[in-house]
This record gives sequence, C-alpha cells and structure tokens, in this order.
Amino acid sequence: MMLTLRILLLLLALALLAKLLRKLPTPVKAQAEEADALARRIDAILPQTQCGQCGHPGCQPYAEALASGQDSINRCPPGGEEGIHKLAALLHVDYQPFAPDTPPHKAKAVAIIDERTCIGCTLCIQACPVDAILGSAKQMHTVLADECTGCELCLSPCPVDCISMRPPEQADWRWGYPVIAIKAVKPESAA
Amino acid sequence: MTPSLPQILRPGMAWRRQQQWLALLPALLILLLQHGMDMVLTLSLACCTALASEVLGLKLRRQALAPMLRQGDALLFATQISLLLWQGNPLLLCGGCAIAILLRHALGGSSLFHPAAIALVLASAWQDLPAPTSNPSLAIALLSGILWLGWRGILRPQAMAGLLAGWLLSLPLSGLSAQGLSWQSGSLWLLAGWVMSEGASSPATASGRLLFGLLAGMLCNLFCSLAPHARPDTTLAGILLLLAASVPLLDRALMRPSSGRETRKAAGE
Amino acid sequence: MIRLFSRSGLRLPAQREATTRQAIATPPLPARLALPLQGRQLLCEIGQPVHKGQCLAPANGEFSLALHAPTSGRIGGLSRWPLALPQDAEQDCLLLDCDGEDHQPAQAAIGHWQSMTPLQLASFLQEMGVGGEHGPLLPLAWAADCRSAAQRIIINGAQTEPHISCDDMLMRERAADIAAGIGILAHCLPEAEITLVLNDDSPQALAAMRAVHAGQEWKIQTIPAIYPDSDSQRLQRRFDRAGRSAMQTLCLPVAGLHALARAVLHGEPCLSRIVTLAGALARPCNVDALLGTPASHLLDFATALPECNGLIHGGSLRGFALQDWQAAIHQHSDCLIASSATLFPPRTARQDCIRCGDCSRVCPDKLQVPELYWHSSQQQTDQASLWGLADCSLCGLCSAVCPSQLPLLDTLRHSKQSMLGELSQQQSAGIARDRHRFRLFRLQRDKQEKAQRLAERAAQQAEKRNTAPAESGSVPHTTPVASSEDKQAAIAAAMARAAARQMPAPDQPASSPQDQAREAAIAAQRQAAIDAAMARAAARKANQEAAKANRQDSPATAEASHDGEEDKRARQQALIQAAMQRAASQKADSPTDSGASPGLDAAKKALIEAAMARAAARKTEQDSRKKSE
Amino acid sequence: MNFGLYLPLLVALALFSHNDQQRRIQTRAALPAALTLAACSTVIQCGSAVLFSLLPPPRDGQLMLPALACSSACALLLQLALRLDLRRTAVTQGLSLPLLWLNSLPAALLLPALQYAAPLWQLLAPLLLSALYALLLAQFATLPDYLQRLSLPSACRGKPALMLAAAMMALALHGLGDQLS
Repeated sequence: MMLTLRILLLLLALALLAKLLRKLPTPVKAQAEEADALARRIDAILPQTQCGQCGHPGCQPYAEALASGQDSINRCPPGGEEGIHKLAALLHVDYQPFAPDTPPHKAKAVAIIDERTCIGCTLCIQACPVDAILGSAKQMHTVLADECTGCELCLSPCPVDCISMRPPEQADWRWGYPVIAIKAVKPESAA
Repeated sequence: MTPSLPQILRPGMAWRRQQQWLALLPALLILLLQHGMDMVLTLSLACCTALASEVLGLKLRRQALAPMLRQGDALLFATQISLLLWQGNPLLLCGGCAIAILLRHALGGSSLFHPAAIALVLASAWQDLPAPTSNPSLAIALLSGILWLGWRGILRPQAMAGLLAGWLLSLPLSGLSAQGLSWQSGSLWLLAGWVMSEGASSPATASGRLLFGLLAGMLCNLFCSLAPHARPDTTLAGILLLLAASVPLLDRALMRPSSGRETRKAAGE
Repeated sequence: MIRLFSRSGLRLPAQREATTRQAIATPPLPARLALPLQGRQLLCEIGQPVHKGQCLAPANGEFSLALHAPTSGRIGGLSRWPLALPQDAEQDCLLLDCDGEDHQPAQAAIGHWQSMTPLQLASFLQEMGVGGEHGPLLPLAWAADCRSAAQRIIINGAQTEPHISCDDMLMRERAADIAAGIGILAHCLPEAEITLVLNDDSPQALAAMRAVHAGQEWKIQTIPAIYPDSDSQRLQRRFDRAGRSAMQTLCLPVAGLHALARAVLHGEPCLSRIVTLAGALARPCNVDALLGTPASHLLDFATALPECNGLIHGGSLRGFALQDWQAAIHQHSDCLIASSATLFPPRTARQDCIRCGDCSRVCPDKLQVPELYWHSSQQQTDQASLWGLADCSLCGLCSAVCPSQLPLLDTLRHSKQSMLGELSQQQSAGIARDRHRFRLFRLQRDKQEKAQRLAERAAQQAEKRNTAPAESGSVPHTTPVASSEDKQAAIAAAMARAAARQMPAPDQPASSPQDQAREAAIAAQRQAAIDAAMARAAARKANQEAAKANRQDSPATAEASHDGEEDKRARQQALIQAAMQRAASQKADSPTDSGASPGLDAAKKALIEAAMARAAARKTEQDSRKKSE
Repeated sequence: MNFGLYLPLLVALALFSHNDQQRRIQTRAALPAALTLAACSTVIQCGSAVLFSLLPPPRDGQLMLPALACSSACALLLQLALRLDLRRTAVTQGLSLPLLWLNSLPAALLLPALQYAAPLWQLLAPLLLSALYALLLAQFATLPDYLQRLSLPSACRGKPALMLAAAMMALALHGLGDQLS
C-alpha cells in the first residue's frame, strides 16, 4: 500500500518535471528551420543604416549571419548598446560589449554636400545604399536629409572631400534625465 | 526638470511616521499604565539602543543623520519591538533591536524583512521567551491604532483580511485547538498584521497582499497543529520572515502590466 | 491633512481664489513681441510698419496656423528667441516692435457665415489663427468628412490643475461670446451633439454659462473636479463610454470657441489668450496677454514678490520651470506661476521607494508605477513599454503623492520621449530598409537590362557579319561564341585592371612597377585637374560674392573692388599652383619608366601639393567672403 | 531528526544551487531554472523513498549508507533520463550531475529519520519539504532582482545582500524547525 502510494507520487513528480522541461523555451539554435523568420526579426532590430561596419554588405546579410549563428551580436555600432541588449534578448545569448575592433558608436548624423565644392562626379550617388543623394553627372549633388541614414559610405569615394556629416537639422529633443543634485544629500542642505 | 510640487500635495515620510506613532500611542499607554516604571525603563532602553544603532548604520552608509533621525524610523521600530519583547530579558531586547536595525541598514534602509520580525526570531532563537500573558486591553488598543492607520490610507486592509481568513480557514484543519483565539496571542496577531500590511514588507498588488496574509494565517495555524509544542509568537515571526522573502516572487507572479489602449494597440500591431 | 485617495485620479485642492477675485486684466503693451515663425513664409518685410491684425504669414500646412500681428508696430527683425516650451530651445521668431498705438483698421463680420460648410469654417479659422490642441481649432481632416458620421463635440471648460483658472474666468466674463461660438458650430453642424463640460467646483462659471444657455440646442454637463479627468483624451473616453460608441468625438477648448466667435462675428483674428498669473505675486490675476508677450513682462505687471525664485509655465503638476524669463507666450500658455520656497518647497533628500503603492493607486491609467519607474530609470525603454509606458498620460500625480519624493514624472517623461524617439527611428529604419531593397532591385535590374542590351547588340552584329559580303563565311556559327569569349576576356581584363588599381600594394610584385607608377601618376593628374577646377569654381564664386557685395554696399565700392582684385589675384595664384602641380605630376610621370619608387613619391608629393592648393583656394575664398560681409 | 539544523541546511543548499545555476545558464530567466531544479529535487525525493522501501531492512540499524546510496542512484538515474530525452534543455537549465547529486542529499538525510515515523508523515514529509525547497529556490531566483532595486551599501551589493537574506531565512527556518523536532 505504502509502496504504491510512493510510486504514484514519484510518477506525479516525474510528470511535473517533464511538463516543466517541455514548456521551457528551447535555445534558438534548435530552431534552425525558422532561421528565415528569425533573420527577419533580427533585421527589424538592426538600425538599417546599411553602413557595412559589421563587415557585411548591409543589415539584411548581417541579420542572416546572426540567424545562422555565424557572427556575434556586438558588431553593429549604429545600433548602440541598446541594440546589443535587444539582440541578446532575442537570441537568448548573453550581452557582449562591443568588440574592440568595431568602430565607435556615433550619434546620428546626416551627410551634407558642400555645394560649392561638388564637381558632379556621381561617385557618392553610386555609393549611397539608400539612394538618398540626388544629382547627375557634372551637376551639383544634394542629400535628401530625411532619407539619409548617416552611414558615411559616401565620404570616402568623394574625390574633392565635399561631403561632411552634420547632426540632423531637427535634433529630436528629449526631456532630460532627472539629475538629483548631490548637494541635497548633505546634512547641512537638508537641515 | 519639473518644479517640486506644492506643499499640500506631499504627505511625506515624516507624516507617515507621525501617523504610525499616533497609532502606537494607545497600546503604549495601556502598557505604561499596567506596568509603570518597568515599561518606561524597557522602552527607554530599547529606544536608546535603536537610536545608537541607527546612527551607526547611517554613519556606515555615509548618509545624512538629521533627516532620518527626525523621521523617527528607529524609534518606531524600537517601540514595536519592545511591545513584542518587553517581558523578556532586557539584554535580549537591546540586542534584537540593534541587530534588526543594523540589518535593515545593510539591506539599504527599507527592506522586506521587518525589524520587529527579525528581532523576535533572533530573541526566540537565543533563548525561550516567557509565554505571553493574556492582555485584552492591549489588543483593543492595537486594533484601534491599526484601524486609524487604515483610515489614513497608510495600511492596506488586504493583508489583515487575508490573515484573518487564513486563520479561520485553517481552524478546522488544526482541530479547533484554538491556539490563536485567546487574548494571549491576540495582540501578537495584530502586530503581525500590522507588519504585513506595511508597504515595505508586503506585495505590491492587492491580490498579492491577500494571498500573503492568507498564507501566513494558514501556515501558522497548520504549523502549530503539526508541532505539538510550537508557540504562536515565534512561529508567526518565522513564517513572517520566510514569507517576506517571497514577496518578490508573489510580485513576479501576480503583477500584470496594464492593458491600456495604447499598449494594446502597440502589441496588436 | 487632506485625505488624498480616490479610486483613480485625485481631487486636488483648488488654489484659484486669489486669481479669480478680480476681472481679467489687460497688461500694458510690451515693447517687443516675439512670434515664432515655424517655417511659415513671411508676407511682410523687415522694417515694415504693420497694423493690428495684419496677416504676417499664412499657414503652410494642415497643422499650421496663420500668423497675425497682435498689435501695431514695426517688424523689428528675425532672430532666435526663447519660447515658453519645455525644451527651452530658441526658435526662429519674428520680432515686432510695438508702437503703443494699437492701431487697427475697422473690421467687419463675415456676412456669409451661415452658409459655410464645416471645411470652409475650419480653413477660415486656420486663416484667422484660431488654434486648438493640435493646429487649427477644427482639424481640417475632421472637417472634410465630419458629415459622414454622427459627431459628438465636447467643449472642454474643465480645468483641474490647482492653479489654473483662465478658462473659468473666460466663462465667467465672456459667456456670451462662448455661447455664440457654440451656436455657430451648432449651426454649421446641425446634427452634432454638442456638450459643454464644466467642473463642479466653479459655480460662477456654471451660472454664467447657464444664463446664456437658455433656449439653445447644446447641453451643459458638470463633472467632478478630479485631477486629470479634464484632459481631452480622458473626456473623450468618458463620453465614449457613456454614449453610443459609433459617434466620432471631438474635444475643443473653450478658449477656442471664444476666439471662433470673435473671428466669425467680428472679423478679429486670434491675437491674445487668457493667462493665469498665480503664485508669489502681489497681484495674482488673469490677464488677456498678447501672443508673443515675454513672460517677464507679465510678471512685472503682476508684481512679483521678493521671495519669488522661479517661474513655472503650465500648472503646478505638469508645468516646467522657465529658464529664460524672456520666453514668449504662445497659443498653449495657460498659466504662469511665480514659485517661492513656501509654495514649492525644494525637494528634500530623495529616499528609496518604500513600496507604499500610493503612486499605483492614484494613477488614472492604472499603471504599475514602481515597475514603470524602475525600468525607466534604468533606461530600459522596451521593458517600460511592456509595463504600459504608452498609456501613461504624464499627469504627474504619482510624483505628487510619492512620500519618498522620487522624480517619477521627470523619469517617465524622459522615458516616454525616448520611446517616441525610438518609434520614429524605427519608422525611418523601415523607410531605409525599403529604399535599400529597392536599390538592390534596381541594380539587379540595370545589370540584367545591360546584359540583355549587350546580347542583342552582339546578336545584331553577328547577324550583320553573317549577312555581310562574306556570304561564304566559313565559320558562321562560331562567331557569336568567339565574340562572347572575347567579351568575357575583356571583362576579366577590366576586372584585373580594377583590382590592380585598387591594390597597388607591395604584396603584388607581379604587376610591374611601371604600371603602378603610371597609375599613380594618372591619379595625381586627375587630382590636379580636379583641384584646378575647384580653384576655378571657388574663385568664380568669390568673384560673384564680391560683385554682390559691391552692389549691396555702394558706399564701400572702392573697398569691394579692391577685394575683387585680391580675389582675382588669389585665383590666379591658385591656377598657377594647379598648373605647377600638373607639370610636376607630368614630370613624375616621365621618369617613372626607370623605377617605381621615385614615381610613387612624386605622385604623393603632387597629391600633397594639390591638397595644399585646395586649402589655399578655400582660404582665399573664405577671406573674400568675410570681407564682403 | 533535528529539523532545526535540517531546514537551514536546505536554505544553504538552495543558495548554492542558485549560484551554481546562475553560473551555468545562458539566459537570465532564473525562475524557470529554479522551478526545474525544484521538480528534479521532488523526483529524487519520491524516487529515493521508493527505492528505500524496496531495500530489505538492514540488520545493524545503520540506515544512513543505504539512504545515501538510494538517493545517489536516483540522481544518477534522473541524469541519465534527462540525457536521453531532453539533453539540450537540461543543459540550458544548468542541470548537471554534481548539482543533482547535491540536491539528492536532503532526501538521503530525511529517509533514515522517517523510518519509524507515522505512515502519513512518511508520505507527506518528503512532499512538504520538497515544496519548501521549491519555495526557497524560487525565492532565490527572484530576490536578486528585488535587491538590485534597493540602494544597498556598496559592500553589500550583489552576492552579500543575497547571503544576508539567506541568513535571515535560515534563521527563521531554524526557529521553526526547532519547534518541529
């Protein structure tokens, strides 16, 4: 009698354990067949600057590399630390700081063409990954500031160095993070 | 930076402590009337120890002394502890007081573990406490204080209700031994309810607090019926501490994000 | 002590006695008004005298309003000027120097308003500068199709921030105008259900509105003065819940209705608004302040007490301290509070959260504020939005009741802003993704088209060759193959060349040093040519500017012409330098046949010189510009 | 049976298991891992009780060694089962053989003490203690997140604060256990 009860209890406990283990999220690598969907979700996190600083020719290829586990999550400087955190959460891996060889994270900037110097060579137009530069041969070029992702890919091809990066025209204003004066903690000011 | 807000809108910590003092006052008066000089001595001893350990804790944490001392946290806790332990060894009372307050500081000044519960557990671990005597007037005084605090919005009723319900529910299981029903432990239960209703050591949601109280009441009575010579005060304090540690767990399990329109809209997209 | 807690929201103790004691005052004209331009085109010139109500700039978009001169005077100029906005950013403002006469030509009512459609009325209000919460009082998109669905219009006369009494005073004193405005709206939208909402704690305003209400179609409703309930969104929700849900709801401020009546019945554009002046003032009151009045001017009018230590714009819960007291009043300025240490005691030392839960209890949106605050303060925006950050209306009640004095509102504001910023970033990322995909597609398409063209041409050539005199062609079918092979070879050669050009590195000893040197020399030559072009362009530009300076500044002609001469000289110098470089690079080109390294050096030198020339040209140009200015 | 020592031992074991798992697991989801371990511990408790009752009663009254053998065998069997079926999940939850073996110790300690107890108590005690152990593990999984939000003194940040909390829990359980035995 006691033995049957004990065995019953054991079976119950085993069922509980099995149920728990099956309910847990399986690691991402197990779901290889869903790599495509995963790549799409990763691509939604990436900042879409298409700058190639990760070593891939765009955000989509990097997303695919991440989905297939061929690259690490810390190679996207425009995404910033927050991007790494989001990728880590999505891929169920630990947060990693930026790899030492990645370029530093910069604030969002927009390319601007110095129209006095531009010679109309169209090299930057060919370099722009999002077709945000307008112009034609031997005519002055200009950047569509709203479409510019700040990838800086147009800087190096320019033969006359007429492109520079500026902060966006309407810098998005934020309520500042509340800073508590350190003074307030001191006894004399509190008194 | 927004301006600091108008004075009228800020009840403030000091106000909360004042109200709690007011609520303790009747119980203190009853004890003073009943025991006279003894009680005064005990109380002053506890208060001195508490103040000293508060100062030490603040110094160690390098915080401003004046505002915290004026707020009177330490004195409040000392009074609560001496209400629990006034019958025992004064040394024990002082030690419990000091350790409880220092532990509170070690956990950042507002921890889940209520100093009164810590002190009681410590004291009972150290030596057997004298059994509490029946004291109906004290219980009534405490009840009136708790009601006052509830009216002021400082204590939430859910934990108390849960405690009562749990206790009642477990009565049939414990074979109506009526361990807690007597006036002996009435004031103890009330103090436990008070401790459990304080925000710092109770779950954030109403359902969490209800469950918290329910669990405490049931566990305490069940334990008393399981263990033949268990005492309600130490049992209650132990269970209180154990449950206090599961407050984050209750919060995690029961706290749900709001499902307002904007959030729902964002989730739906 | 007051008992604070209701189910959600809070009945705040009103602080309106002082400001509602006397009638709405009119402060003296300030010396100068600052009117934000907001990208609108000016209809007037700087220095031009304008009369009161003259249109200075028309609206330039759906959410823009026309700008009118609030008083008569002279356009003083365009400059950056602070506005009473939380960002404390200076904006491009039109400065109007008041002449103190307040001259205004006679204005006539719009005779035909009875026949106006809602859209006509809305665009008329836009022209008259009558604003609502976002842009024109009646949103144009709403007005365009408001007849398609049943409409409910809420006129919001409720104000629950403790210090603000401007709408209250407006309804007490100008009830007739407001009623007229509502009448016009009701005439325009006869089937709409219009309700005027008032707080139950302002009996005078209610009495005034009741007095003019007699016999009108619309309704008056009072709501309890619980703090954030007077927000337009919450009002809309309250009415949606109470009434039929199929109705579209629009919430309009009562001040807008007043301005509407003035605009339609008297032809007056919206030039001023009622502002409550409260706090540590000798004469707290409501004033009818012209738009663009500096806040300090109003403060002087109400005479700040000596203990006044700050100026808060907006109510005491949601307001923000103005850093620059010169900041100009705008359409949404409802209140200015002179703060003092007794009125707004400085925050004492901040303590940890004691988990009292008061913040969650008062939260009108029923959010778990401690979780929200924690994630916001850790800047975990995604977690915070899980806890309902999007639903937070930033009413500030949680901050108001927090016994630990945590900066909840500030943190949530910051967090919400960064959430919105992230959203917009996501949107722009989506656009960038689409554009990038389209570019990839375009490149692919171009390649295909090119290949097709080439194939067609090859086929044509083959055909030609086949049909050509060599009729007896021995290899009719091998030609296309050969040509395609040729093409491939050519492509391969081109690629190799490109690779060689890209990598003239020392790890390629196979490519002859002569080739490298030639490449370098060609590059240098190209650079020099570009530089010369640039120098020429710069000089031309400088010349033009100098000419312009000549034209503009006739007294300084002599100097300017002198400048022009200097420019010319600079240009010549640049040209000479460029020519010298070209010569140098050619020189570098010729002896490189013997060895690679001297040629490379020379090329480098030429490049450096070219860069120097560029810099020099740029400098001369800058100088000339400076002089012409 | 001295529950006054046994229950604090459970706290220590739970704390150790928590730390061990935190070191191993990749994700930061500590609560599911804690619950899995608690379930494993329950299985071991029940399983070793079954094994122990199958053994013939020893003649010399030496119960400790057989109990230890039973519980260790149970841990080993469980590990094997996990390996066969759900290896990857088990690894990601930080379930290793040493950890499982360590978690079989409470069962080994409990079994000899229950040999001569009332039958109901024999049946219930492993379950109750497993429940308590699960509670402890879950507490340790959620406490660090809470402690992070307190403004702890710098010396107490991180592990020491958790140790302090564990000490208080151990104290409370010691008091309760003393009354039980």
